[in-house]
Amino acid sequence: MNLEELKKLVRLMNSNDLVEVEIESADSKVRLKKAGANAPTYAMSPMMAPQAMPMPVPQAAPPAAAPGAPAAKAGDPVEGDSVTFNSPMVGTFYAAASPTADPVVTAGDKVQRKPVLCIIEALKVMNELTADLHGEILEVLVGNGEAVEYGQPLFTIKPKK
Amino acid sequence: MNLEELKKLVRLMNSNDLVEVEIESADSKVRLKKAGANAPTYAMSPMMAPQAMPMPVPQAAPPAAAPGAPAAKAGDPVEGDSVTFNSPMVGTFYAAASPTADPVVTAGDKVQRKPVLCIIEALKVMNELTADLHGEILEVLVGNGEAVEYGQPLFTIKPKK
Amino acid sequence: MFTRVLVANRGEIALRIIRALRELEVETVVVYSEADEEALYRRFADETICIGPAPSGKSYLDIPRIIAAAEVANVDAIHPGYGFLSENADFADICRSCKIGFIGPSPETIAMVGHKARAKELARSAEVPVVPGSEGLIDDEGEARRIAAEIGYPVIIKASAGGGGRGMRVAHSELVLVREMQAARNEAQAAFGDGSVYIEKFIERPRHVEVQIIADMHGNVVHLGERDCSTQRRHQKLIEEAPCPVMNEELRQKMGEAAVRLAKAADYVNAGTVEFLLDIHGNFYFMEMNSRIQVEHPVTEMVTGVDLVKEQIRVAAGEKLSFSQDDIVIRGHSIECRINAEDPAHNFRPSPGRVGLYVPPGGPGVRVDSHLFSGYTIPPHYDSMVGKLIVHRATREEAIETMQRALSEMIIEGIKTTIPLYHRILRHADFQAGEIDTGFIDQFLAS
Amino acid sequence: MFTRVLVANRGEIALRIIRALRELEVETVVVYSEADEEALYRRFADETICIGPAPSGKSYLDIPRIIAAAEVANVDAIHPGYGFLSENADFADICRSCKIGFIGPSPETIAMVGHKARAKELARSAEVPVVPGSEGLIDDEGEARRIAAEIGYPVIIKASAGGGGRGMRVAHSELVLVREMQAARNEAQAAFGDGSVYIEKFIERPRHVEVQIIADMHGNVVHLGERDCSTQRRHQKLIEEAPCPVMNEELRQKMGEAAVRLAKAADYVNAGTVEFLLDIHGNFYFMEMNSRIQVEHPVTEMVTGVDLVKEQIRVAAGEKLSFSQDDIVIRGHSIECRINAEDPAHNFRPSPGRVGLYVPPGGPGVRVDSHLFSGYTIPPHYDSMVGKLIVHRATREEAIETMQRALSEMIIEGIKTTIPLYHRILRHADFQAGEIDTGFIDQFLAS
Repeated sequence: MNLEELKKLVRLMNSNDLVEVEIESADSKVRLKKAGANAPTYAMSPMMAPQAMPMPVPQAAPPAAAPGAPAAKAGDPVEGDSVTFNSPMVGTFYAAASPTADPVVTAGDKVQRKPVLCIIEALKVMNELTADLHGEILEVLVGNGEAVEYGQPLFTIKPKK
Repeated sequence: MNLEELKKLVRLMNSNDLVEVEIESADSKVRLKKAGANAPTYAMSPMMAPQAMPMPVPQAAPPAAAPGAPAAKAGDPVEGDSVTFNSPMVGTFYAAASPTADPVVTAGDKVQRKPVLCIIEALKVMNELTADLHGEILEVLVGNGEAVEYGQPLFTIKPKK
Repeated sequence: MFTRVLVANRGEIALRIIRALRELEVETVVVYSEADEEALYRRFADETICIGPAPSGKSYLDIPRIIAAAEVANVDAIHPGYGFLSENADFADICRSCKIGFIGPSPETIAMVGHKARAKELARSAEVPVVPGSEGLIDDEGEARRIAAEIGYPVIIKASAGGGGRGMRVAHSELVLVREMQAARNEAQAAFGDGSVYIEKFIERPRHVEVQIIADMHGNVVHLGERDCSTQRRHQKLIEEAPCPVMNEELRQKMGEAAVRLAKAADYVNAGTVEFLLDIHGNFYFMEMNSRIQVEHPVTEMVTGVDLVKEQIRVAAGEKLSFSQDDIVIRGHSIECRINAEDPAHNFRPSPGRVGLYVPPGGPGVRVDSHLFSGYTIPPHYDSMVGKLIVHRATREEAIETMQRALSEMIIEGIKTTIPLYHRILRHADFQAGEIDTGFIDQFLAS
Repeated sequence: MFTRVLVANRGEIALRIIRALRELEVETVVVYSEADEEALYRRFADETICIGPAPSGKSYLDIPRIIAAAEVANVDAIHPGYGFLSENADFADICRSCKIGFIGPSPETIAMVGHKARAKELARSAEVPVVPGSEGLIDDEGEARRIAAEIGYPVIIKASAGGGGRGMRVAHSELVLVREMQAARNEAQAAFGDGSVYIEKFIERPRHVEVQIIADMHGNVVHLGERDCSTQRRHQKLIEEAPCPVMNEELRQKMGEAAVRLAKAADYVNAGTVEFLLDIHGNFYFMEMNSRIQVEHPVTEMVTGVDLVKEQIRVAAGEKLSFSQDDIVIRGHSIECRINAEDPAHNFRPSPGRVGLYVPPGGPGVRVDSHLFSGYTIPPHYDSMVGKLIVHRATREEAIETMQRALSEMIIEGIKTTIPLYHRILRHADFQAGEIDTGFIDQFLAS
């Protein structure tokens, strides 16, 4: 790799806020590291680690802190092509319309456009949450009756292509 | 990779705030790391910058901070194959034996084994400093009558092979 | 005492409240927006709840979200801090109807003291001196002329709904009175959707001197001396100190008692501040009352030895004040500099972003209230104040020396701050002599 | 006043002295070893001079190097801090012969109070109570038996040159007296190259209570109350507080006056500390006098409002004390925890190395004296104390609450510290009740 290619690489780092790059091929290997590359890690206290974990792309700030992360609608991409469906409000999560009823959805369900997924109780009001997509429910991430905070992942969903 | 290419690489690092560069190819491997690379750059206060400048040899701490750096004798390697001769004590630097006399050595002088290079006055005592090598004086780094601190580079010398 | 309290604020005041609650051994819940995910003080709370995205309208100012958080967290009281919902009577009222304690005065008191004209009437009724002027609003120009002539020029025209200097105009003669009044009306209409104005005597070279009071639910009201906040830029306080450099014990008594009278007239409970203008002759005039803990409360804490935040939590829980008026003695001199992420060299434009190395000053006489830490990224969505540097020393002179020393060792790499400005102000002869009025900084910056 | 002073020390005390000099507007020169190149406080000095490599024998303890630095920097005084050369009479003498001011007592005073036996004789002559025991050294076993019988068992055998607990043995009966004396002799010989010992009455469950004094060159000597340093591990102080929890005004007067008598007898000038043992009956006995500023001086500063370091610089420059005995009033309660880079879980082994994130606590009642910063590497060559956390509150109870709060928000990533130990100590019923003696911690750790 010559100096010109290196410079291009550095520009790429600068413009994309990358702090470390490593390229290895059959016959060559290049590794670049920015000043303070290790620094931001301490900005993440233990409790932030979860949100900071599953990001395939390196970035300086925890992803959830990125302004305007779409919460109520299809949420943040995670591994593969599935998405998380995040809570749009603080409240209490109910999987079913009533204590006696069955859960609205369970893992494995195929859901159609605008399905009701769950109920969040806030300020004594029951709010039905609908998803703006259709696909397969991979996982229900919250237990019935649990308190949830804003932006907390509730379901992982594999959208239908 | 020759010295010129190395220097270019170092300039690239400086201008882009890089602290670590590693280039490996089939037949060669180059790895450059800045002083305190693992310390966040902000750990370096302005006055430490000089020592923290590009060193082709990887080391964690600024060179002067390396334990037991050989000060009185041949000093730290710098670019190419020359060395710095550092002050073994705090005191006042005199290039000549007396105010009227000529400097003991000047740039360009070839010096033989154990030459006297200068006088450091400390505690009213004149200390003749001799170098444990012979070669060519490339530069005199301190002015006559200046105060010098421990480990401060006084001369750069190109040792005779 | 409360067992669990929710902190409905952010930044340094959220940290300040968490500290008080921890020392009182009360469980702490703090809410935060997505922009404050990184906030270190979340580590010090027993529980943290994300309530919304970065914009405060959808987080710290959103009453339903905060009430919902209080309910899921099952707290028995909310501390609103300053700003945001701290002086929102509706919020205090909703807390009450939800059976959640509000650490502050009653909704009725908040509403009353929050309304300029009503607050002024209240002051008159409590025989607290007010700036001579129109009793209530003015729309008729003839009336304006009559009153202006009566109280004498210069006069100032103020918007009823005003604040931050908007809708304020000074008239130095009858010639310009009507035009300035018109201008004030238009500004007020544009800024607050309310064009109503009133007229007051314009006090020249006044000091901003405010009195800290605190009241419990058992009828006890105590004043804790004054703060001089004359060092302000465009009505935004930069430096506050206690005591006021020109104060004497007799005047302190008079102002303190006036503040207590007003608090009693307003059925005031919890911590509050009565702001006065002090003219060069030692006359003081009521400006307004703030029904919250204030940014500059630390200087009062330093010279009185009273922890105001702990005390306001105790009285909100129904306890009696832990001290009486006689226990309050002013000792030494305290100065606070507000550290803002602004660039004084470029018209104080905000300078958010990532902080590199952060080193707060320390040593004797120094207190730092800040949520900063090395590697923290200051979000662009909120107030630019990122910390407060407070000193407390035996004399004002020594306090200034310590403040200069502390400012010079405070390191905040990566952003611009107001620290360089404070170096210049503290060196200024007028500041060192304590000869400052509310116009000092604006003239200082103009020069 | 001095125009330029050299700080001949490192770490937190170097920073503390620099802070005092800056506030006094005295130019500051600080020396450093290659291991302290990274020290942030170098930024706050007007000039910094590298004097040698890491080992203190070739830097901070090397008199010629420090004098040479003082001469090239052209300073008019040297502040030695504590440790290193601070109690070295030869160094003080060389400073004098080089016409460089030494911020501390005269070489003669340092030598006299530094010699245990001579200091004890001095105390007797000044009618300062001393622990009953042998007047001077003992080598004859018979004499040892006679004295032990006279003062009554248990007795303690101490090395004349001793310190840090080495060369100290307790004998509970005549049976073991000779053996213990022999053991003490051997330890002392090995540790200090001087096997001479003396015998004292062994005080059971004593408190370590020391009195701070300061004297000017004009014959004025003032005591600033006491510090209780009973919380020590193997004679190393961990926690200090002022006032002493069991002190009363009458006893404070008696101890203070005794300390002043001793200082006058020693022609003492500058700041000093007289250490006493206080037994459970309120009897106090002179232990030793320290002729330097002490690590724990801040707790005295907090409760008296006096800046001891500034004051000792002023008196060294020939100024009169800025206060008299009547001006000294003890207000509130102050506690200091020494933050050491040691692992309490592994027998306090040193834990130097690179600090990641460092966040000192702040807010009301909290003072931090530390040279730490995020990204700093603690060199392995020196003392393990990396900072002091000090609190000052209205009562001891509140001070303990604030200290617990402050400890819980102090973040020092990357190394082990004594913070977890302090959490445990402050929760301990005996500590909270103030019922501690010099054996408290060792028993506490054993249990």
